[in-house]
Amino acid sequence: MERIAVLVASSPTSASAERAFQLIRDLSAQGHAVTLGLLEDGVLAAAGGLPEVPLAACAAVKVLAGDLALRGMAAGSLRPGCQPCEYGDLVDLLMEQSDRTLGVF
Amino acid sequence: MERIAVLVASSPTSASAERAFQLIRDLSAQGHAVTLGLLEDGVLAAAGGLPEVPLAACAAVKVLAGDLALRGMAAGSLRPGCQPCEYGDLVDLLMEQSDRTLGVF
Amino acid sequence: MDRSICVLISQAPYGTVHAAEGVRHVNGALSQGFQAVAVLVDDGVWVARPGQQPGASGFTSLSDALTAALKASGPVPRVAVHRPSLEARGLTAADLIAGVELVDDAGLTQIITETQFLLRF
Amino acid sequence: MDRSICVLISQAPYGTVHAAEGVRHVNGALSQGFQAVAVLVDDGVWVARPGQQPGASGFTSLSDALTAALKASGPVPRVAVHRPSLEARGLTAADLIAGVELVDDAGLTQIITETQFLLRF
Amino acid sequence: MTDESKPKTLTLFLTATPFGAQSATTTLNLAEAALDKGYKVNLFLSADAVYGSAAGQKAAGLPQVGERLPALIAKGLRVDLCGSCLQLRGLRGDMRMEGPQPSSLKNLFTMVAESKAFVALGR
Amino acid sequence: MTDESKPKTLTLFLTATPFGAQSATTTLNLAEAALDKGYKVNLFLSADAVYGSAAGQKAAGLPQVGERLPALIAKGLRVDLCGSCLQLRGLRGDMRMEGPQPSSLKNLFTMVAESKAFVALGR
Repeated sequence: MERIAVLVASSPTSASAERAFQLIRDLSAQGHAVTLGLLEDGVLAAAGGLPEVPLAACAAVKVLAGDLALRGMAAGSLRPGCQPCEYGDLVDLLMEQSDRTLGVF
Repeated sequence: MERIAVLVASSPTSASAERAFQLIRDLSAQGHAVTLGLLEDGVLAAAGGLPEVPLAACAAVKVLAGDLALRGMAAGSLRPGCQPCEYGDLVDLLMEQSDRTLGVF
Repeated sequence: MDRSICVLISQAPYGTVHAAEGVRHVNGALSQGFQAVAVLVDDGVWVARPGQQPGASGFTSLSDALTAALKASGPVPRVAVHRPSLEARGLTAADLIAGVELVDDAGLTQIITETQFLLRF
Repeated sequence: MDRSICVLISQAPYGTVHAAEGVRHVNGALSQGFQAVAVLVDDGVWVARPGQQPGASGFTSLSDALTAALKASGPVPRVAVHRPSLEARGLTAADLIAGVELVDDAGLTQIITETQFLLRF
Repeated sequence: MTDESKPKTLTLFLTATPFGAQSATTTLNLAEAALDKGYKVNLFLSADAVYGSAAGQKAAGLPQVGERLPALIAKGLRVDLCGSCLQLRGLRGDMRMEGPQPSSLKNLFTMVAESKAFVALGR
Repeated sequence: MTDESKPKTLTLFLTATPFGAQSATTTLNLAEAALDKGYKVNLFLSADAVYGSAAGQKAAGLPQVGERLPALIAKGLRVDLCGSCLQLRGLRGDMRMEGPQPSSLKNLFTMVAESKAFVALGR
């Protein structure tokens, strides 16, 4: 079983984000530990938007703080289970904390 | 009541095409005569794809023949009610046969 | 008939430049004597979320740009937000900048058929 | 472990260049000694529809390009089509070029976790 | 085409790059069909579409875009380029083909006001 | 960052234009963060992303892209440009900034093979 990072930059209403969320559910069901990184329009999934982030399938959900603020969302308004992060945290995720990176969706 | 041309170039699975199809239904319900022109990835709606073309809400559906052939679909495989057309037919639609043009979605 | 245009903004701000281009063209149309209606639909509704903070990113705040347009001393746009799109994203009118109006599907088609031209982003 | 890459093609051909770029990079990966799997998912399944006829448009037929890749004398790719995406578009295996395989959700994740890298288009 | 003495105007507004999407090609095909029918046709290239005015394009495996513009301009196509979009992208005059001219929102909306149909393409 | 002597490699693959989407900016931000942490970082600009190498960009109201590249290259960023993508678009050497080099699929897949993580950005 692997530690897998999945990056999503598309709006949660896009086919691309929906595909990524489905992949996360399937990877999680197979026993992988998936960390979701949300950036760009993808951060909308962490504070609203449909479909919602597949929280139950994620070991962690990291949300780029600058991209949240840019879109008028305070880090305090994140769904429970989502953590704000910086670019350096995403780099650590890809380079040190994951066996595999998928994306950007 | 107006004659309205709506052009759709996006895949029928896109938010853009769904929005255009909803607009067509609403405009038709208000008594407008809507002609739908499908081009680029939009032609996929005329031979398959979800959601389907809102045929009942359209006075006519014109589908760019070259864009159908490019995607491996014969003009003969069009859904009943859809007609193949050329660029010149779309120009006639916008310039002579419509009071208003909406698009390209 | 006065010249008029509906600028339809259907994409989320910042992820692509289209929403910013929409706001820019609303202002451009106004400055050229058009009546302008900005319609925010689908992911475009996020443009009217207040408090967008570009920080040092280099982006221009689109909520600030829309607010400035609405408060201008010269001609101002109408800004209509599509209520079904808003609700589908778990948002309400309270989540939007001041000065915008909500429209349903019928209101959307009414704006589109009352203006002369449509500019879609 | 042999070097391997999964090229995920998720957009319809021709409307954007991404599907064509996907096919080009499958061939590029093969020529550089990678095992390559092309996965067609969502609107990407339309890439495997046979008989694409560019005529005088200037486009390259992607069904022909995929078929040529599958019949090459050197290394050939695997081409997997996501069955749920196919069925959602009213298509079946009979609507696809020869030589492709169908995969379900589990098959898709298996390919992704069996290859070293993912290149998404 | 019309019983008025002045031809009707079609204005096309493109925001997409020449080779990233089919919409640039669609735009030129619509423009050509309209010119062939005797209409006045304006093309306004905005945002990333201004790259379509770069000199020296050599399409291979994809439809020609910039290479088609001179013939369309010879047929009467007016091509305007969003001026601020050019500056942003560094597309100086010596990097562009002859014909398309840097323009403005003022020109765009003047064209729109005179048009029978105004169509925006690109994604 | 690692107990091996050689730094791990991050390869970023971008297909979007510099100003049409946020992904170009995201790419540079990820590259900068990774360089600051001591990783080797490759950036391969493909398809419309090669426009990011145009000289003379002047960002206004949007984040800088080309204007940031020299400082990142000075920090160690390797920037490769898809060669056939440049030809298609007419982006000759004298229209581009110094630093990024025309490259090939061979170079791309060599970079990929040596990478700890390979990420594709753009839409």
